[in-house]
Amino acid sequence: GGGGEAAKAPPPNRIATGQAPSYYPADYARLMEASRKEGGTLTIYSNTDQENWAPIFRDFQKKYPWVTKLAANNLDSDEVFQRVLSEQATGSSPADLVVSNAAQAWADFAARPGTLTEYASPEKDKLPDFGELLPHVYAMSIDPLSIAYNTSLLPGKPTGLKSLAAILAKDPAQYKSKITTRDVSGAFGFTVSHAFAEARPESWASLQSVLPLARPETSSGTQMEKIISGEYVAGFFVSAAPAYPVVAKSGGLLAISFLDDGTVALPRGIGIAAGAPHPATSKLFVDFVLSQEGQRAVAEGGLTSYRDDVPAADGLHTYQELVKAVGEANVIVARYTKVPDAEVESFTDKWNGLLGR
Amino acid sequence: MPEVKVTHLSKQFGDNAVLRDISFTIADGEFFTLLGPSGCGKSTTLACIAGLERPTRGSIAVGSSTFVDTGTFVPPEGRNLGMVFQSYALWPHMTVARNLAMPLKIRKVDRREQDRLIADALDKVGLAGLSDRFPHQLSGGQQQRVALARALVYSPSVLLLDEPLSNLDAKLRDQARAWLKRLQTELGITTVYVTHDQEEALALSDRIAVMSRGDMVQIGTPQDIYERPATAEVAAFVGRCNFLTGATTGPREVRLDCTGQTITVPDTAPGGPVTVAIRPERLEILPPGRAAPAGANVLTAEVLTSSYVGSRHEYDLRLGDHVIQAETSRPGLTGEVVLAVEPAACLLYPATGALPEDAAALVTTAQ
Amino acid sequence: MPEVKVTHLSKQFGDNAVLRDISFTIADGEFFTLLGPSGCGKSTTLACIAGLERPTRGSIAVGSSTFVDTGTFVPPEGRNLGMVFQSYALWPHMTVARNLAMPLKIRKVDRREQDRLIADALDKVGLAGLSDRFPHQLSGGQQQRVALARALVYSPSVLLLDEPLSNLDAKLRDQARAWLKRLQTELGITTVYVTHDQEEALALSDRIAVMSRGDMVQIGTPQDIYERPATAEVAAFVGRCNFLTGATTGPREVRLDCTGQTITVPDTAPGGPVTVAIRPERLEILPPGRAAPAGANVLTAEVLTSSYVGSRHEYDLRLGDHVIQAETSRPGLTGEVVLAVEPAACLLYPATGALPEDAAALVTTAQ
Amino acid sequence: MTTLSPTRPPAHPPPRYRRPLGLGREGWLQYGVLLLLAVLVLAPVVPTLYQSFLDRPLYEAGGVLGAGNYVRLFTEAGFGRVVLDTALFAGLTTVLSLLIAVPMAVVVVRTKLPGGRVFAAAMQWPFFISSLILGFGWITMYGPAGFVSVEVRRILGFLPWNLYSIPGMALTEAVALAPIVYTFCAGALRQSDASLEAAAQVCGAGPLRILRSVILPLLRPPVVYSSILVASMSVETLSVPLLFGQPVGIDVFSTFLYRNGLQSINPDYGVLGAASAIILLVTVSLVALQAKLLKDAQRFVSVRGKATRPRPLDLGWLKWISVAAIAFYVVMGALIPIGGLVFRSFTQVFTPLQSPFKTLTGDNYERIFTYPVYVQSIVNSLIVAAVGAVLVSVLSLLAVMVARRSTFRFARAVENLALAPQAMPGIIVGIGLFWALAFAPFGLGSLVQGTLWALIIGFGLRALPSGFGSISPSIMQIGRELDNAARVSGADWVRTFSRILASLLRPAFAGALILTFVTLLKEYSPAVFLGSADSNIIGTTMLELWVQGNTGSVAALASLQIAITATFVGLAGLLLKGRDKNA
Ligand SMILES: Nc1ncnc2c1ncn2[C@@H]1O[C@H](COP(=O)(O)OP(=O)(O)OP(=O)(O)O)[C@@H](O)[C@H]1O
Ligand SMILES: Nc1ncnc2c1ncn2[C@@H]1O[C@H](COP(=O)(O)OP(=O)(O)OP(=O)(O)O)[C@@H](O)[C@H]1O
Ligand SMILES: [Fe+3]
Ligand SMILES: [Mg+2]
Ligand SMILES: [Mg+2]
Repeated sequence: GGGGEAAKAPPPNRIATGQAPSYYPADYARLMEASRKEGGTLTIYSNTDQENWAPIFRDFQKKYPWVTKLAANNLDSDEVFQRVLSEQATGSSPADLVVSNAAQAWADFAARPGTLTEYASPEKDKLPDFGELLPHVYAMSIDPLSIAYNTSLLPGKPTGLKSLAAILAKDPAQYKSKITTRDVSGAFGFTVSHAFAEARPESWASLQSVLPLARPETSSGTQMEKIISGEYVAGFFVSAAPAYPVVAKSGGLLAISFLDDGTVALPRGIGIAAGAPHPATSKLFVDFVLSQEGQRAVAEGGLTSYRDDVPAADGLHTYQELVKAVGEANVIVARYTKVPDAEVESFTDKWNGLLGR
Repeated sequence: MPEVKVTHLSKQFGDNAVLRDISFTIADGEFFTLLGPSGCGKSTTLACIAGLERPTRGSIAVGSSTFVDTGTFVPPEGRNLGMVFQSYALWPHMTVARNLAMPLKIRKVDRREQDRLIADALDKVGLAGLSDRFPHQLSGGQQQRVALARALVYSPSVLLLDEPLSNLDAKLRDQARAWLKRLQTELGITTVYVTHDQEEALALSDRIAVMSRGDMVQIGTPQDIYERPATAEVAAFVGRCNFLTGATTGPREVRLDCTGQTITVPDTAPGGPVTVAIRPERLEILPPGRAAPAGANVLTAEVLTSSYVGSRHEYDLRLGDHVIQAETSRPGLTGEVVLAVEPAACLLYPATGALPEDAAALVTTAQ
Repeated sequence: MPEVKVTHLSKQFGDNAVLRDISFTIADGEFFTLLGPSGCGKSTTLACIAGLERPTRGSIAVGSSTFVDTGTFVPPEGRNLGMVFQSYALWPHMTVARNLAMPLKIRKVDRREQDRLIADALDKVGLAGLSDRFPHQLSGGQQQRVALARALVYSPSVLLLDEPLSNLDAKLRDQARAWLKRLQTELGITTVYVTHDQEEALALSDRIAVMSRGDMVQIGTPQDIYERPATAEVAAFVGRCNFLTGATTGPREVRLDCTGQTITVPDTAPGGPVTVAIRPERLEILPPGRAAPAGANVLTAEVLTSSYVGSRHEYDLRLGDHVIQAETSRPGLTGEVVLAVEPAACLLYPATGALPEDAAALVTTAQ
Repeated sequence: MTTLSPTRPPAHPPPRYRRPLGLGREGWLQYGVLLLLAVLVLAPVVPTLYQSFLDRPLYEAGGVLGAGNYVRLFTEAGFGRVVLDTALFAGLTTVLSLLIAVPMAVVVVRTKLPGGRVFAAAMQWPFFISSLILGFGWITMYGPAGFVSVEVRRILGFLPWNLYSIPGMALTEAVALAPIVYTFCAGALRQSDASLEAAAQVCGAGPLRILRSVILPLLRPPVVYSSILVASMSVETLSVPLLFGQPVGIDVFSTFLYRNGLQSINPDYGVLGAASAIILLVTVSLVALQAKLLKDAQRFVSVRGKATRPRPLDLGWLKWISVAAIAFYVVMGALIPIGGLVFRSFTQVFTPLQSPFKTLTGDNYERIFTYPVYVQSIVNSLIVAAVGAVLVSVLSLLAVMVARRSTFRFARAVENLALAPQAMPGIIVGIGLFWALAFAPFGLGSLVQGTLWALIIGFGLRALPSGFGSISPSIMQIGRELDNAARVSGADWVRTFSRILASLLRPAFAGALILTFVTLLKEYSPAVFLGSADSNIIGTTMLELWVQGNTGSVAALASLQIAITATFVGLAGLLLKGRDKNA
């Protein structure tokens, strides 16, 4: 579990300025040269927070000092793609990179012809097999979802969905509308809930007792704020990444735990848009993010890194940490495949039916 | 009908003394007018009587009931007065009948009686057929009469009118004035009337109080006010008047500044500079060759312009460096004319800046 | 100074025909007045001349330049006219001098010349010292004169005045009227004047056009209009008038409805119902015991109310079931009086609904 | 003396104005304004309508026109509920804001009230705060676990209200919108003839009867006007329904659009377009209805004759109840939630479960000021508000001039166009403009798309009706004869405007600047679509921080926005007052 740790600053990330790792192809310097000519600008369409980006940008700029202007917006997960598609359809798009954790939308986007620049990263071989999510789409981070709870209101420490159900079962009336989950009408909520239910069909039993007590929210932030305030006592499928700092600040009021009966981990995909105005710099960025240095920065920004050579430390969260907590078998990495519409509908109907809406 | 007694009435708005220690008594059934230039405090006086303003000092009593005194203040709704406003203040969302019904409803008059009273009042003002119209469907004159009907329908003890005719156009105003006078005479209701139109005041009133900057300058009958104005200011305000400055040169003798000529005046003037006021209609333009009546002052002037006002001709004349006005029924005079004026028609006042700046400028702009 | 020629002028607002085929010519230097009740189209006519409204049909020419004709429309800024508005329309954010400078600046008159013209114009209206004041620092009368100066400063070809005196209070209006007349005579500028005040129109004008609901009812000199009104409506609008209905009973004989008495009239009346109009000042109230002049009609009436208007007394009299008015200098009449009126003073019109509803109601409410 | 001799031509002939292509200067200007407005207004509407009939997203080639989207929209499960909930929400909001604002306007303007001026000012406060912020504040205080709720539950044993319900949403929204109703009613009350009341008083009516029989009936026009305005604003408002309704599954039009457009697994653009078109239709018909009702209501207006000085009624003991009611509204509706928000911005965690003083901190502000993007968003908001306010005010001024002071053939069209955005929900302006820019000719779109200019255009369009509305009454107060006088003395339309009206309208222009600045500063809904990495503004940053769970920083940003607004309004007020004295 990641609860209750102090927000100590991790040691500074060491960056080898201007140097490609040894295993990169020989002509990598040419790529750098091309990037230098592009003027040092990079535009990212993402659904990722500024705080997550900050150390990544800092270190990327340290590595390639000519990159002076890095901008990433923070759109809704699907909007990232709609934007790019609209812009590409009507001419040029300013987007270089596309970063999102919307699995469905990624699958749909990547399936369209001429939306992505093909790029085989030299880091590909150093990554686990889920490192390349779709052709030319890489995982930037793998973010687990947790159960968050109010320590002063929930008697006991839920270790998984089953354990949560057990705690609630003691007094269901008292917990009516006091539990929160993610809204499955939204892309994020659907992907994680669907991945969970698909991988653990037996968990419907627990869901059947928990969901009727729950209310859906559309963001982890809202979920945590309301858990802290006491409006909810607990929530499941709360993103761990934004939860870590809140847990640290809450003075023990908020705690999170990974689900020992299946923790969904959602990868965040990164790809280079077709017709990117700065293709060389984009490639440098993708490689950097996947490299050891970059993954270290990803972890520092609060997302979860997944390279073995990035050690967990104070304030740095890794995939390995999750594996250690619940066991390899209980980690469910969500897949980037498109779920057919009928399936989407039947699933959300079932889920929302249990929620009573 | 009771009499209205106002004593030592004062009203201040902040530092601004709008009424200064005013006292007057209005007799039962009298038509009493407050006359004065804009801003002199007429409406404020009326509002104090109505109870819409609370006087700073003084007392107001109608008949045996005291409305205002130290420690007493009856609110307007407790005074049973009738009031007509310059803008008529008809409630635009109610029909004429409902406008009139409102004060009766408040007094809990029963339904039948209400209808009778409303019909009566509308009849009195000659609008019997219009009870279902809305105010915006009436002409100005009709609205004004509805306002009057509404003020009369509950038989108030006193009727207060604040420039009720000033929104009517000239023609209608003349007629409405005569009609109002007849109605008031007929009803015999004690009436306080506010106007800044001196003609209206003279024509309507039993007595007039001329106000100026919060004071009452003169109270008297129309004749008093017109023929024996207490000050040059009153003379200037009520009716037209020619003002000639001069200096006392002997008993009953004044030398005019404009021509240097000496004229005879009715009283012995105070020493020093004086103003002689003469009404245009008292200046007689002598036909050529006819001698002036014995004892009359004779002035020689030059015709500047003439104007025809239907029933008579008015002439602007140059007398020395002054422009004076005279009236006569004779048309087409030009060049030099001889004027005669009885000493009795020469009103004498100490020379003060009696004339408003504007009027003074217009009078002396003879080029 | 050019003459102003308006031919077949019509103006519609939507379906509402505000002016119907109006034609008139104003001579060089003439003081021409448009007179009529509110809403009859006076301001619209003036606005058409000024170019502020675009006529629906008709032409307007001043001197040799045609302002409006089929296919031609000169905008106001191209007409070089001077105009004074009822509310003066001084630009409140500019001093008097800058108000006057504006039209000169637009005409690119050079600086020196500007100063001279402004000083000249202010001098003419007697406000030489006030050029640095703002409009709100001036009295109403002064503002009105500044407005006039502004309209004159660039030597316009025609001066248009839209009720320029109606915002002044009664007292000042009288004086300003005389002053305006003097100024216009002196400058000799062709002037179109709009007013609904008949007294003003009579006093100022060389010729008057009486308008009614978009038509010109009569154009003539003040004497024409007052003494020989073309219709009963004109008689009612210009000056006071008593209207008596009757029926023709023989040549030059009319039997009055109110008393049944027969009176002599100047002309042979058309058969059927007629209206006899008599000005109050032509009704002579005979002193008791004195006989009427030979040939005069004699009427017997009863005094209802009297009012004193300073220079004379006005009486409301009941004649049968009618209320009529008469003027005299004798005060205090009551009871029955005998009236004499020359046949020549009885104006004769076919009986139509000549009187506005309002006025009619006021005249017949004798109870 | 200048001689005016008959034969000579005028000494100073009037100037000649050039007329390029036979059209005077004013013609060019007037057509220019018309064209600009038409482009601005139609830009978001046309793509929206087009999309609503297209069977696939606009950006995909080969679309086929048809009514399929509408069919799908109406057959979609739950759409009936959305319509019903929207109607309930809008209706209730309107009723509540009338109930709050009308009595207050009457009491503040027409009666002797201790501290009346303060209350008059306080009634306006909620207007300066975006309903997003107010919504946050309300949740903190009155939500199921809000500070006030917890306290009330502790005392009573239960909570007598439920904020997450349609009445709860409506009440919050009503508090935010009541100032609009108040402003209209107070304005009407100040103008109306005070002698109507004096007449009733003299007739014997007491204060209550005067209120009931005279004052309230006469308020019908402003009530109609403002309630339709409030209704159409609550149909399109996003923040409160999103914050309150989402968790309990209450969907209204705007959240329906938001969820299906931005958050859905598979956005259906056709249905989105159809729903937008329907909202447009509803709001447009509301505005049209208002115009019609107001036209008939003219006869209720009775401002005539010499203006009488108002005499405030004395309510007696009732005045203390009124004072209490107003104070309650201001304190409970705005001050406490906002105070809570400001307090929240200085704490780590804010929960009734733990004393907030334990976790006092400046971190929330520090976070905002350490990330350049957040600082940038504040700067961006200021830029958008400042530049937008100037542009919108200038355009409003021109539009008012053309609509109200010209003989321009399409003057009415100009007015209607300027007021049309009133009926265009922010999200639709956002989506529509986004599409419009994407399809703009000559690559104009890509120049603007994603920059602050896109926001300025979108926000500005939404603020245009306020700008127009705040200038046009002032121009009505300036007598037409002032321009006529200038015309007759030789100035053409353009010069009359620049020399005379422009100076006279300066105070109104300043007022419009303030109003549009505040409106632009608190606007955010079009930015949800029009913003980009470089053009974040306070509102979008706030939503972003909220989603991340940085509620403390949301509160900090909100507090900053309130502080900026207060400072600006205060300064502007002082400046204006100072200038008035000089004039
Ligand atoms: N509520 C008030 N506060 C301050 N000053 C006031 C108030 N009411 C009246 N005044 C001032 O008192 C003076 C007298 O006002 P009042 O209305 O009585 O004048 P008036 O004689 O009726 O004038 P008018 O003919 O213009 O109606 C004016 O100078 C006015 O400005
Ligand atoms: N812009 C307009 N649209 C529609 N009707 C108008 C317009 N201007 C004037 N009218 C109508 O035209 C008629 C004549 O108006 P005008 O202003 O010429 O009257 P007036 O004789 O000057 O009256 P007043 O003495 O009241 O100034 C009125 O009935 C008026 O309602
Ligand atoms: Fe008169
Ligand atoms: Mg008054
Ligand atoms: Mg007019």
